[in-house]
Amino acid sequence: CGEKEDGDMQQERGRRLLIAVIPKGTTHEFWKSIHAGAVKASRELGVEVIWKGPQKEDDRAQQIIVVEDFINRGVDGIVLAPLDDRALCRPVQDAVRESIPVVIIDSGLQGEDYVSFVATDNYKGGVLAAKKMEELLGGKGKIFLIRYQEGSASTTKRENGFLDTLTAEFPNISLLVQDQHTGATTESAFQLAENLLGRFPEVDGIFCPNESSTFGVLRALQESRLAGIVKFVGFDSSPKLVQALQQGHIHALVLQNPLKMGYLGVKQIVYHLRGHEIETLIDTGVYLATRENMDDPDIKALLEPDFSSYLDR
Amino acid sequence: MIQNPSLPLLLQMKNIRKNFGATLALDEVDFDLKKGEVHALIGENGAGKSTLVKILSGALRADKGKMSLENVSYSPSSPLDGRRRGVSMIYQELNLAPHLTVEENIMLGKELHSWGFLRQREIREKVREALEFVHHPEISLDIPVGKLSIGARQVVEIARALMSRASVLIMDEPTSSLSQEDSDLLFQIIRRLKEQGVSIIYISHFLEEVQEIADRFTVLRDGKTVGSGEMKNVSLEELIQMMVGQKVDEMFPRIEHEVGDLLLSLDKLKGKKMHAEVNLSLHRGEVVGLAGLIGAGRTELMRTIFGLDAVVNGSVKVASVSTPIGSPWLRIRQGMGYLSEDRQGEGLALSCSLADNLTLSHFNPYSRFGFLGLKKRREAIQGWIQRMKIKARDSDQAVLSLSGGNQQKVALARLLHQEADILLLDEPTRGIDVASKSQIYEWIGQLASLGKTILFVSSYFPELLGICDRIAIFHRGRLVDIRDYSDWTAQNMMAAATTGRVV
Amino acid sequence: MIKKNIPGLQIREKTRIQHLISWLAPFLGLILVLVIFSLMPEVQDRFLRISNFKSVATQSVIVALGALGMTLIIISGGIDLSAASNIALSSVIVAFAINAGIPPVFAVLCGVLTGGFVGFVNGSLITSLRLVPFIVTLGMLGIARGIAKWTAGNQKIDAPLSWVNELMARHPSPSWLLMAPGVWLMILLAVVMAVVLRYTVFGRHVFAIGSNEATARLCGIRTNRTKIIVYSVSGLFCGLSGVMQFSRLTVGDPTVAIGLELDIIAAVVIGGGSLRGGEGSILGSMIGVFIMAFLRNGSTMMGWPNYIQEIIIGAIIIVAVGLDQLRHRRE
Amino acid sequence: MIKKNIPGLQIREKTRIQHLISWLAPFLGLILVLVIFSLMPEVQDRFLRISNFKSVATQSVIVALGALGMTLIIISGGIDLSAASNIALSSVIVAFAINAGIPPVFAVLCGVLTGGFVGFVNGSLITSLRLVPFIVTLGMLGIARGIAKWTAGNQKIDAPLSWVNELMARHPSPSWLLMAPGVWLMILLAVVMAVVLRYTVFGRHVFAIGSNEATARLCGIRTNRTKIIVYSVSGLFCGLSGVMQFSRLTVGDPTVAIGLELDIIAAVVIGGGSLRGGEGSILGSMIGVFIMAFLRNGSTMMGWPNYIQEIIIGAIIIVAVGLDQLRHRRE
Ligand SMILES: Nc1ncnc2c1ncn2[C@@H]1O[C@H](COP(=O)(O)OP(=O)(O)OP(=O)(O)O)[C@@H](O)[C@H]1O
Ligand SMILES: Nc1ncnc2c1ncn2[C@@H]1O[C@H](COP(=O)(O)OP(=O)(O)OP(=O)(O)O)[C@@H](O)[C@H]1O
Ligand SMILES: [Mg+2]
Ligand SMILES: [Mg+2]
Repeated sequence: CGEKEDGDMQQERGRRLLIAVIPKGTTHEFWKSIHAGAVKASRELGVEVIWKGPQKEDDRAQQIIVVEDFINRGVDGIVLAPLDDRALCRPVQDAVRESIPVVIIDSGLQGEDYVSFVATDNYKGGVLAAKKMEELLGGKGKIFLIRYQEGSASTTKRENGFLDTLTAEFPNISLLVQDQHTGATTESAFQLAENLLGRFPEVDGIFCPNESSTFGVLRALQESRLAGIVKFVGFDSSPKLVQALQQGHIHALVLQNPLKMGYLGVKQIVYHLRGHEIETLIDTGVYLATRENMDDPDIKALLEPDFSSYLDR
Repeated sequence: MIQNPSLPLLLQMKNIRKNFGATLALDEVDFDLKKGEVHALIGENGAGKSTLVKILSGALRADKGKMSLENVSYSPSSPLDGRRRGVSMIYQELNLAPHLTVEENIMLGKELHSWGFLRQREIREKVREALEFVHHPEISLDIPVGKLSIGARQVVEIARALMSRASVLIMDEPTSSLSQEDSDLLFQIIRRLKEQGVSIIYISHFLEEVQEIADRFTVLRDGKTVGSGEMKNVSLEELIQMMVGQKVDEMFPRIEHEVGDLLLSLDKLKGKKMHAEVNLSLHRGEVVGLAGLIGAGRTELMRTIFGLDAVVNGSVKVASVSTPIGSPWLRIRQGMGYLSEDRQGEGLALSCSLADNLTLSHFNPYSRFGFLGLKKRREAIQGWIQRMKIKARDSDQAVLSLSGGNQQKVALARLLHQEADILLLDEPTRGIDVASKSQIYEWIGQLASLGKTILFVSSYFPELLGICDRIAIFHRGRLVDIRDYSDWTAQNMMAAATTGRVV
Repeated sequence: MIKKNIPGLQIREKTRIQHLISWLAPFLGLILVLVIFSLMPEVQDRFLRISNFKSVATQSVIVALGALGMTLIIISGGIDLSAASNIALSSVIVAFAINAGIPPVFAVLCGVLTGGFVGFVNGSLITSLRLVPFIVTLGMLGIARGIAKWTAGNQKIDAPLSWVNELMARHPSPSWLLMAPGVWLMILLAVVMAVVLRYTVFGRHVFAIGSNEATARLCGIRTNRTKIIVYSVSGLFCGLSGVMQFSRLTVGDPTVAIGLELDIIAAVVIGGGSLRGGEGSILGSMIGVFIMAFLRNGSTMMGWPNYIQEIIIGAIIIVAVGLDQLRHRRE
Repeated sequence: MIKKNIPGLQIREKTRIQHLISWLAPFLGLILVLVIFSLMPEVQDRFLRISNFKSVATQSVIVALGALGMTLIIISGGIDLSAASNIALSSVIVAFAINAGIPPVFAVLCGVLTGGFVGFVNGSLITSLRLVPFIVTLGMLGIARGIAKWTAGNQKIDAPLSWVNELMARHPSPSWLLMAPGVWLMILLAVVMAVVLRYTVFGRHVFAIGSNEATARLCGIRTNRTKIIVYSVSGLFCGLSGVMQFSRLTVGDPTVAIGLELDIIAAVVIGGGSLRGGEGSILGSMIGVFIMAFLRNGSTMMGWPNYIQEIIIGAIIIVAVGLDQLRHRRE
């Protein structure tokens, strides 16, 4: 079927396609980029996007409610970053039952009710970080693995990737701390790291699995005057993290490509709605940014994605 | 009165001792009660009467001492335990759940039920009977108790106590807010109960009442028993002597005072909750009494004057200045002061200290730029504590832990401390002992002679007749008549209050 | 005829319209919310559909069950900050039990009883140590959440699907049910609790304790026993709520319902419950639950950004309760 | 000598040891926590270091400032659920202002005043609509948080470093300060507030209102005005706390301090504040803040997994307050 027929259909209904994009939260830099990507796609494809996360960040139950509410609103398609690979299955089934197709981004979902999956390989991100850590430490040292929140799937994968690589390949690197969770806010990460550094000032390296924990730990390192001394590998980017990378306070950042993820997510669903064949699995890749390569145009685009033209701020 | 010295002993309390922290409230007190007698327990404020009977009812536990009931040892662990042994009590501080209705309060703890479900119809029937028994069938069963006047609450409380078939019934100042008529009704009930073999412990500061109703008495002073015996063998003076340790010269000392200019005038005043307009003018150096039955609307008038209730109609003029909106803040600045009849609910900040409560309306003497001179204040308070004979550990003691009468004294002292020109006193002598009462009457006279105006609400006619210059009678929210005190007698006051007509 | 005796209590007879108004009055806030969204052109047709009402009902079950117990506690003058943690713990226990091969019926029972047990411990600590409920349940908030995470090994527990997961299905399997079994259970329990509060001795005692605990004790009510029962019953409701949470999520998630205690308490307070005790009603609390649920539902449907939603919900809570207050003052 | 005048009041004099004990008594819970961790072989040397105390002090500033205001509110018989949102809002405003090129001094002022304004609105709504504080501040919790996210565009606001960020530096720049300026400010303000509560007319009025609002009104206290002041002052404290939060994070983060209101309220209640009003003290609240801070600090140092931490912290809160209760009962 062709574009033309599509246009007819739209005219028939008298409105543009309405796509709901449901992230896990709305306040991290990462989701902002996804949002920008989604808006970019919506402009190119001439559809309308509603951007709406669960009201409490990272709350599975609330995300289910959001999906249900959009089913009731009767949107044409849903792009979802599921907070849980299992819990979101039923709402997605419900959507499919009401003929609303779903594209999954960022984290996986069990079952086959979705039409496409666009994501980063989080486990690989963790592996990448572990390898970089080993390189930074020269093969041996004592490190912290600081975890994000209990039950957060994508960060747990990163943590696991990191941990598995470490234990399997680098026996000389020992973990001083590996089951401390920062909780959701920067301040709680900050305090946690401060208290840990108070106990183990001898630490050689730290890995954090997401942006808020990376920033909180960075602040603690700066306050304890250990920034730059302790090898620090973080995840995701934000202006402050980029600045720290430049100053040498952070030694490496594992990056994803959220802009692309958001863009492809919307594009996939629209293509599907318009009757195109689409790929069922797309990996948007993970990258490693260091002080050395941070000015490469590719990396720079990931570190400081320019989405001013898509979003108001 | 019929008396039988050979009545069997029902209850014995021996060497009862009770400490509240550092305060020794009861010190080796003995007390006994015969079957079918009315036993008066009397003593000054803070003597330990309430504490003693609370131990008996199970509300408090003694630190030391033995009790036996019907020759079986008795040590109730809770009020429920006490009630199971047949001891029931009317507490001095009204014990009602304000959100619950009259019916719910009366049946509280003794609800009739089948498998936990209330037998509504029977309950209502019983409650109605109970209210009729205390001659107040007009009290609605479904009104939350918090909305009733204090007098009506006391009636509810009495009705509740009478519901339980007790063998020992304790009444801690049951008539403190009741009118003469209601007190008389209560006495009839007491007599009937006595005939049925119920023993009654009766606490009151109205000694005439006590003499009329009691068979025997026990006097407490400073936590010790100082005397007991047959009521018919003692005179009023002897009783007072025992209680106070000294003689009280005159109950109602009249101090000469002159009536001056007009100070407060109410012009067709009607408040939000009042039922009729009131016209009244008060002059400097005048003591005006307000009499009436329960719910006659005296309290509502006072509240309206003081700005606690909104004015719907008419005006309040202080020194011929009329202010559109009255608020307590404004009234206090106009030199008015108000003593609430509901000392626990409204009159006192119970968890605050005695000193705070006493000075709350008038910090000026001790404050400079908003800072309090605590030392200066403490000294001043000590003066008040002595003058009012408030029995307290020190000025930082929480009012909560004072005896009922002493709390009342604190509330009253606040008004005196405030140095108001117009004193609105709602049942000021409620729960205050004889000696202090006569002291208070004297002060009122003195204040009047200094040119202050006093509006005095009371349900106790003798004190109104004793100290007022003019007395107004209220009936169902309406001011029936106001006359010089010499034109009133207890009889025609009662008639006017009950019928609304002056004879 | 009795009323005539009292001068002060002339009760005006209400006209029929006034009757209707006073009957509708508690629903004022809810009606306001419904009207607001029905007037929004973007969603009006969708918002007022039965299917939407069904999903709001399903979404409300968890908070509503919590609020039933919380109403009891708040009327008795207490508070339960551990409710949300208790829900999470119970949901984890159910998942754990099912995973361990226990038949679903017993797993559900385990979950409910876990909730009840937590409530019982709350009640016992409050009465025996004479601590304020705020502190005990604040402590329990951490303890229950910690145990939940511990049991679940810091992860969610995947459990095989069973009929338990049908309890909260938006499309129930015998389709004549129309709504999820959980919704029916919620309605049933709300009615039961309303009856208990109004027509039983226990209900009266709960009100009496909240209104004036000293009086209740002096009147021979076993306040401690009653309070322990109140907290235990409330715990059972949390347990059941946890079962529903598990049913909905199909996994046992120890991090679920964080901060939900505030929502639950808010629902009760919006519905007229007083944190000073002695006041509150089941109907009111349920209305409170639905006010909040419809607010969330409507704003999500509108696609408002979360911050706008937060602002609007905050404002409407104040307005709804404010209106209710005005009405009360008039009366 | 005055005591002797009162017959019948035999008062036992305290011995010197009893005096010492009763002076130390409020610190019991805190001492307990400190002793527990000092006995742990893994951390005892690190735990008792001055540098560790310094970082705990710095970590506590934010909660402590919030608790100063909250103490006032709780004594007056109210509650402020919007405190944490207010902190977040103020911190965002400071960052926003600095970013907009406003000199840091004025930016800080903006932040503090924003907090004060939110408090003022709370107070005005509570007094004018006669709504319960719980509802008004619950609404404000959402409103302030929403505005914070809005202002920040749902992101952290990066602001250039300035002296503001030195306020909470653990190694303050004139090194003779020893502790972060923020810590000194907190101590100073705590003393000021303690004096205000004890030695001023305003303080007495606040206690009276909390103990019995009707009495306060009857004694000519303008309760509404006083309450508005109470909420405004408390708002100013939240504003200052927000400034400190910004100083610590170096960014304005609208999602910071979520759920912190419970910590703040808990600190006040642990310190003897009563949610029924009329009771509470600054010293107590500060002790409450430090009990919680040392608990967190100690358990993190021990390397306990979070769930164990949560359980232990929960249990110790109950035990600490329980001990305090026992002491009171003995007296
Ligand atoms: N809860 C308490 N805590 C501390 N002291 C108390 C407490 N209750 C009573 N007291 C003290 O015990 C003493 C006796 O009080 P009690 O109430 O028995 O006096 P009373 O004889 O009933 O006086 P009144 O005639 O004023 O009612 C008083 O000094 C009082 O201050
Ligand atoms: N029997 C009753 N049933 C219901 N309400 C009553 C009853 N008696 C009084 N009230 C309430 O009390 C109000 C009048 O009480 P108010 O306190 O002004 O009277 P009072 O003369 O001070 O009598 P009291 O001696 O009871 O204090 C009435 O308007 C009514 O609301
Ligand atoms: Mg007494
Ligand atoms: Mg009266």
